[in-house]
Amino acid sequence: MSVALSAPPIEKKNYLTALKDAIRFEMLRNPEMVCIGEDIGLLGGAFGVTEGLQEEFGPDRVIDAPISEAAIVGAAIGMALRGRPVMVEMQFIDFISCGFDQIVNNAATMAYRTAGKASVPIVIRGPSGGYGGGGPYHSQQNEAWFAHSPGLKVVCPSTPRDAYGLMISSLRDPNPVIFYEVKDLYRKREIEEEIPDDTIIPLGSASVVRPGSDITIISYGNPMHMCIKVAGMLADDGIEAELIDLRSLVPLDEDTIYRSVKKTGRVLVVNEASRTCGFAAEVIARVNENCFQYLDAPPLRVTRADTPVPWVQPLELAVLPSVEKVYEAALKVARF
Amino acid sequence: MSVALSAPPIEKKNYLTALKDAIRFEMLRNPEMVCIGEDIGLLGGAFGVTEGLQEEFGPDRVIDAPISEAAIVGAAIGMALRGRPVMVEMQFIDFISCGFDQIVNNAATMAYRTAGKASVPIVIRGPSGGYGGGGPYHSQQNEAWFAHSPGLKVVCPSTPRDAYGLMISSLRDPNPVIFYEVKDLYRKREIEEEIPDDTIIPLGSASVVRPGSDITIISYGNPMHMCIKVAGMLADDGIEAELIDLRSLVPLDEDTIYRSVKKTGRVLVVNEASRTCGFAAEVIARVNENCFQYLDAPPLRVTRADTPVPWVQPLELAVLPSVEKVYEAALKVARF
Amino acid sequence: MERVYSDRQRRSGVYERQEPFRLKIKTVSTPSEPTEDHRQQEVAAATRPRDALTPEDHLELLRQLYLARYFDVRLIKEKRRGRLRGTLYSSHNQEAILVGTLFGLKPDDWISPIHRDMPAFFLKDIRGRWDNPERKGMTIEEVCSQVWGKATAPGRARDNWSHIGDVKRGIIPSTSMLAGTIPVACGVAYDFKMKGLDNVVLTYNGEGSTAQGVFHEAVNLAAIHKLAVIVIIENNQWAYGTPVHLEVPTKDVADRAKGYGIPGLIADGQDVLDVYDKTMWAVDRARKGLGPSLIECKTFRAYGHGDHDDDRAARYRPADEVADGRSRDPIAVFKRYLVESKLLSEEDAARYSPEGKDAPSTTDQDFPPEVVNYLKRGVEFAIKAPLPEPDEAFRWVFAEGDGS
Amino acid sequence: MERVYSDRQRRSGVYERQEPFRLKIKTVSTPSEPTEDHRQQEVAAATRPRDALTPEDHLELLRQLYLARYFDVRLIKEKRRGRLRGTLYSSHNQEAILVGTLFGLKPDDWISPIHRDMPAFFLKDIRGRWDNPERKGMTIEEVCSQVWGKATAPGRARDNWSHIGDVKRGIIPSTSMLAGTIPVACGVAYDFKMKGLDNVVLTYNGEGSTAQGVFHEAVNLAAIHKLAVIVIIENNQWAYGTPVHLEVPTKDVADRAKGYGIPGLIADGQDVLDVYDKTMWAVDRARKGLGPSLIECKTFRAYGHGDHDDDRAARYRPADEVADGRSRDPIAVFKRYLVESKLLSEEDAARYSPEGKDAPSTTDQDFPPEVVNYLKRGVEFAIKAPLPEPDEAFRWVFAEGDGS
Ligand SMILES: Cc1ncc(C[n+]2csc(CCOP(=O)(O)OP(=O)(O)O)c2C)c(N)n1
Ligand SMILES: Cc1ncc(C[n+]2csc(CCOP(=O)(O)OP(=O)(O)O)c2C)c(N)n1
Ligand SMILES: [Mg+2]
Ligand SMILES: [Mg+2]
Repeated sequence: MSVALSAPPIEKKNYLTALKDAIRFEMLRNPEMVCIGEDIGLLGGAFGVTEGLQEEFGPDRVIDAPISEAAIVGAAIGMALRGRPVMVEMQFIDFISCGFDQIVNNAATMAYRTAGKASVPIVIRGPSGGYGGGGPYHSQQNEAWFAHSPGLKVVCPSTPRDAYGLMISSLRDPNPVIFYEVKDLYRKREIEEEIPDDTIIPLGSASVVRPGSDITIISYGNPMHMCIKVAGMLADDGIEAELIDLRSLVPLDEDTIYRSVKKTGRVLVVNEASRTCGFAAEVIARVNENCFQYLDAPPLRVTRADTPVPWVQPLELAVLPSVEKVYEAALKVARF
Repeated sequence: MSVALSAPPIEKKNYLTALKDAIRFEMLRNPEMVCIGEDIGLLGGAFGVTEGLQEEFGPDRVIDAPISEAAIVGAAIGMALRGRPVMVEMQFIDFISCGFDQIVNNAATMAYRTAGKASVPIVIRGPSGGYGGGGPYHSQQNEAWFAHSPGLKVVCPSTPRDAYGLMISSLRDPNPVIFYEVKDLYRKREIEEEIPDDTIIPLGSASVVRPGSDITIISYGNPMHMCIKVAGMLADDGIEAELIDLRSLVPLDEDTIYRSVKKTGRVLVVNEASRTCGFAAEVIARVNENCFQYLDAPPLRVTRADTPVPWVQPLELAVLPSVEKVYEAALKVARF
Repeated sequence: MERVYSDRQRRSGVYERQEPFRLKIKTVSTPSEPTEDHRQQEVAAATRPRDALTPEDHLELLRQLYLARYFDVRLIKEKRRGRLRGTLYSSHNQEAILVGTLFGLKPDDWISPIHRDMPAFFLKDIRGRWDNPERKGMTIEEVCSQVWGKATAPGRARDNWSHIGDVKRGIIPSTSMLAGTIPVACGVAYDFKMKGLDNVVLTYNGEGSTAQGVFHEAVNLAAIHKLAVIVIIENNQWAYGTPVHLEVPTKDVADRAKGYGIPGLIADGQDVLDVYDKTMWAVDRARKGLGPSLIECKTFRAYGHGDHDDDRAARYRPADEVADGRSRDPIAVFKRYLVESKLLSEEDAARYSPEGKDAPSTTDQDFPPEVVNYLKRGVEFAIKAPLPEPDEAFRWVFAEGDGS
Repeated sequence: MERVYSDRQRRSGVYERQEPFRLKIKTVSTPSEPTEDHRQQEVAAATRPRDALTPEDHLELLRQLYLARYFDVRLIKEKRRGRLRGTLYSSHNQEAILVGTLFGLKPDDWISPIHRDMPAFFLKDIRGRWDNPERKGMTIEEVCSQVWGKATAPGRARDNWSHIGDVKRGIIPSTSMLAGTIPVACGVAYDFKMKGLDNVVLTYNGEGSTAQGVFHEAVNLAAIHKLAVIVIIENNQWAYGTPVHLEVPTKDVADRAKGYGIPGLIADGQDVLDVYDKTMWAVDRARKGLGPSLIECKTFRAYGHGDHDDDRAARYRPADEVADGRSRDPIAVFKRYLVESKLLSEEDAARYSPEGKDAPSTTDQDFPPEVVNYLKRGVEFAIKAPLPEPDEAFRWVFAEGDGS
């Protein structure tokens, strides 16, 4: 009873609310900040990430843009050149392809072309990933395009707290950040958590989700949660997996990766993007360059197959990573 | 003297002429084929690859398109749906970013979306690569974006003969092919060679340019020629390098790679694209998955740094692969 | 400045500067009450295309309106009962655009519908031959299979809703990316031109999609080469949660045409015959090789953007605007016309009346039996049809066979 | 249909449907001989902006034309002597567009020039203060450093030719991708609007670049939000090897404006005062918050697309077209005007005469000493300046400092 009388506990937030609150926190903190995107104002965003922002900050700072991804990114660059941080929403990250040139050739290279005299503090964020029956154009996880484009930072959180803390850091970063939100996690109850308003997670810091000595499992985004389940299954087999959530791909927290691999000698990389030239390949290449002598087994990867993401469930699940596929691959690495 | 009276030898062709002749050969062979691009007709192309084609085949089959990369690719898809093979020229491959969505989301997925009932036989080709002082927008080697996009084939020849034979195969392929031409090699005299008109090189076949037993050096495009020089330097050091020219990245000739690596136990991958998520990482990941037990040294890569390609020579050469960088890395792998 | 040509230019015909087409038709703001300009256009087109329609044609038009509406309400009900996966983008209140634009096409003409146009897939080439297996449109079984996500769908359910097509029957398979099929239509029309065919391609897009860069690139290309592409714009006043004036700076979307020197017509999207007239005027012009036209069909989105948006749409759109926008049901408008022109008796007109009714409150009795049975066949087929096998997911990333 | 608003809409001003701007200015085909419409426009703008220019202003305009021309011929010579790396895109015969559009701007207005506009970088805010270190334009030393590829260039020679900028002095750093800076200009102008500033942004593009999708997206966005963006189109009749009528379907590029309901003006690109009048009319309108305008400046490309193209251009462009296109040298046109209006004596007019001469055949004697010396200073500085250090290549991939 007396407990009930003490300060009320901070209520738990889901992944979507965490993002919304982080954006709102920055909009309040920095009156220069602007949000622009399709249907983000009057509607509040297709998924509601910007719900209420236009009513609170007005239509000038929360812009309902025409269906023009290239102009939206370009305009954000212009506002950024005038010193404004800009949050750009892609209704689905899949549509980023329509603003591609402005991102990889204009925003990404601004600092480089001007020898650091200009920079583009914009965050391009949007719902990404499969498992929802979205089909080829509402399920993409195309972060490798941007990880391969120098000058862009790339982020993908797997928990509400990380989503909040990384969004704060991204919105304060002077560089363009491509922010991948896992829409499948937007409203997942199981992962809701308390998030202090002052939570900040610097870009380039991975988190060790679970310590272990036998195998290092590296992942980010939605598959991270499969890896957690798999770690439990492996423990039952007497295999202690160390789980690393990269959280940001560019910059990459190499120390955390190498420290772990040098300890376990075994690596499995799991991500949702299609396989060829995906980020899993990059992690494996760097592990080879830095930890080769420590490897007791071939670093393997579990990824989406090299196909688009098909619509109907039996097909979609066939090409995407699953607990079974991750478990099987982990055993292969651990028992090699 | 009498020799002079015998049949005249086939004259040697440079890389650019080989491409021109292959395109012309297919235009003659297949009256349905069409070419479209900016300034490819009246001008004959910025580099002259289509020189004379419009005069020979007329403005309907060799189309001077407006500066609209997205519409150019989209129109090519439409013609392809009507059964026409289409050659699309990007004036510089760098500008492919402006037609990106039509390529990765429309052309690439057509066969998949229609369960094989439709396909898009188009070849999107253009001059790529650095070493010419082209700066950030006239020096790109961005093939990894497309290797990461399921449904596209990706090709990059390093010799006139390969350029000819791969162009023939690409123009006959029912799938969209992104064809990277090394503009730095267009007119290189040293590599001119005789090319029989019936030369065909299937996609997905790598070539072993030099057999060797001590280290496998895998490359494609312009750096291939550095690797050849380096192989000579290594031979002087008593190191026999096996050189593999991938020629096509998708599909990839894995057998040739693995057979060699299992023999040498040492791998160096060299390419011109920026490092992170470049194709070199993919090769290293696959080598790990398939030849781990055979590796005596960490597979390393020499790539462009993760920067745009700067303009002035001292800067440009600083970020691009060089004979020195390749030699140094090769020694590291060989002497590991 | 008078232009002179080099031999090289002269040899290649295209370099002769073509005198730009002079826009003869002015556009009008409210198609419901035709203005002076509006009639001018109809005069311009010697006789109105509708004048050539037989009484039976008129009844067929009505039948097709019933079919499109029935398809929509049936799917809305199925979805609300949780029987369908995926989002449903209702074409409710916009059916006259689909029926009116498709009615006069030849079997070998091409179309490219978007999410809002699901009925277009079976309405293509259905005129007078609903059950003819030879017709160049999708069967009701195929379309229902797509909606239910079965292996019998045209793309074996690899993408959802309207992302299907069929090159054999002249339907461009589209992606989600808005306006992305207009350049593809240009390529198809370019092939027609090279082959000397007089076929046309109709592309469908919402008003919001005209803000896309590729819309401009494609219409510009079509205008330059006078391609037989008819750009149908379904202006239903809303692009998801964004009103038209935040997508288009001019009062009429048809004004976009002026930037390309092509005809920009406005049709009353609630009046199937006005849509038919404007479309056939543009189609006829395109068949003659005179190039593309843009037709703005003014209409109103009855429900949310997709069924997931129904509740929110009720909040971001004022009730009176919605009531106003739905006040001229295309079935009612056409029935009134048929009765007034003595093509339908008051009694027959009253027999089937789904018009003005909200989807859930309509029953099978509101539709002619031939319409109900036609769809029932499709639905039953789809429900019985199998799901694709998981292994299929790995096939057809590349076309099979080497094509040479 | 009359529009009603939800509280939510009413609260946020932007949803009030803005009555679209009605185009008052008709466009004309040949600016060389002004037509009725053309004069109408000038009348429309109560008094002509040029009327406010002083005699000294006129001589300054001439001086700037000399400077732009001298810069061009000097570079052409340097390039032919093999002293420069990279491609040179000559602005020869198009100088009146740069001088005329920039002359009336305020220091804090922004611009975004393209490859054809190299002189714009030093002409910005040069009026009457060529040597003022405070001016909001690049110094001749900086621009020459860029041409020579030295560490003293604005971007330390990381990209070539016109791919430079300076946010402190209102010059958008541009990429190679044509029309790609127009949306950036929209963002800059949007910031002006939010801050209540009356500054404008001038974007420069060739006629061919208006075929790019992003051109449409950006102009559409500017028109919707009435942003102070002036879209200058330098119609020099050719886009590399492609004639204008294969890029633009209408007779005048200015017609593109009609698709957005914004003014589409045509200026005689050879007449610096006509360019000035049309620009200031549009700038004044934009400063008042009335939104963007498009100005087509009709001109002709004197040489090849780039210097590498000179020989081929001579083949793909008929000689008489070139002769015709170069027949009205902007320096000659303006001199004639100055003499006729007694602002310059016949004698002074004759003193420096580069007009009509081909770059190689001009000498320093064809230009006023202050012009020759101004550029000489820049060239000497650039030649002496150091190359950037190789290690720099790895810096600034990301902005340094965390910005928070
Ligand atoms: C390039 C692109 N951007 C965004 C979207 C997401 N989206 C799907 S439909 C839609 C609104 C379309 O409005 P409109 O064109 O008017 O067609 P309507 O739905 O009103 O029929 C949006 C923004 C998309 N499909 N493609
Ligand atoms: C998106 C894009 N596509 C192609 C090019 C290659 N390119 C550079 S300049 C040019 C011609 C431009 O013509 P125009 O816009 O008329 O300008 P001008 O050179 O005539 O001044 C082309 C095709 C480019 N820079 N960007
Ligand atoms: Mg709409
Ligand atoms: Mg031009």
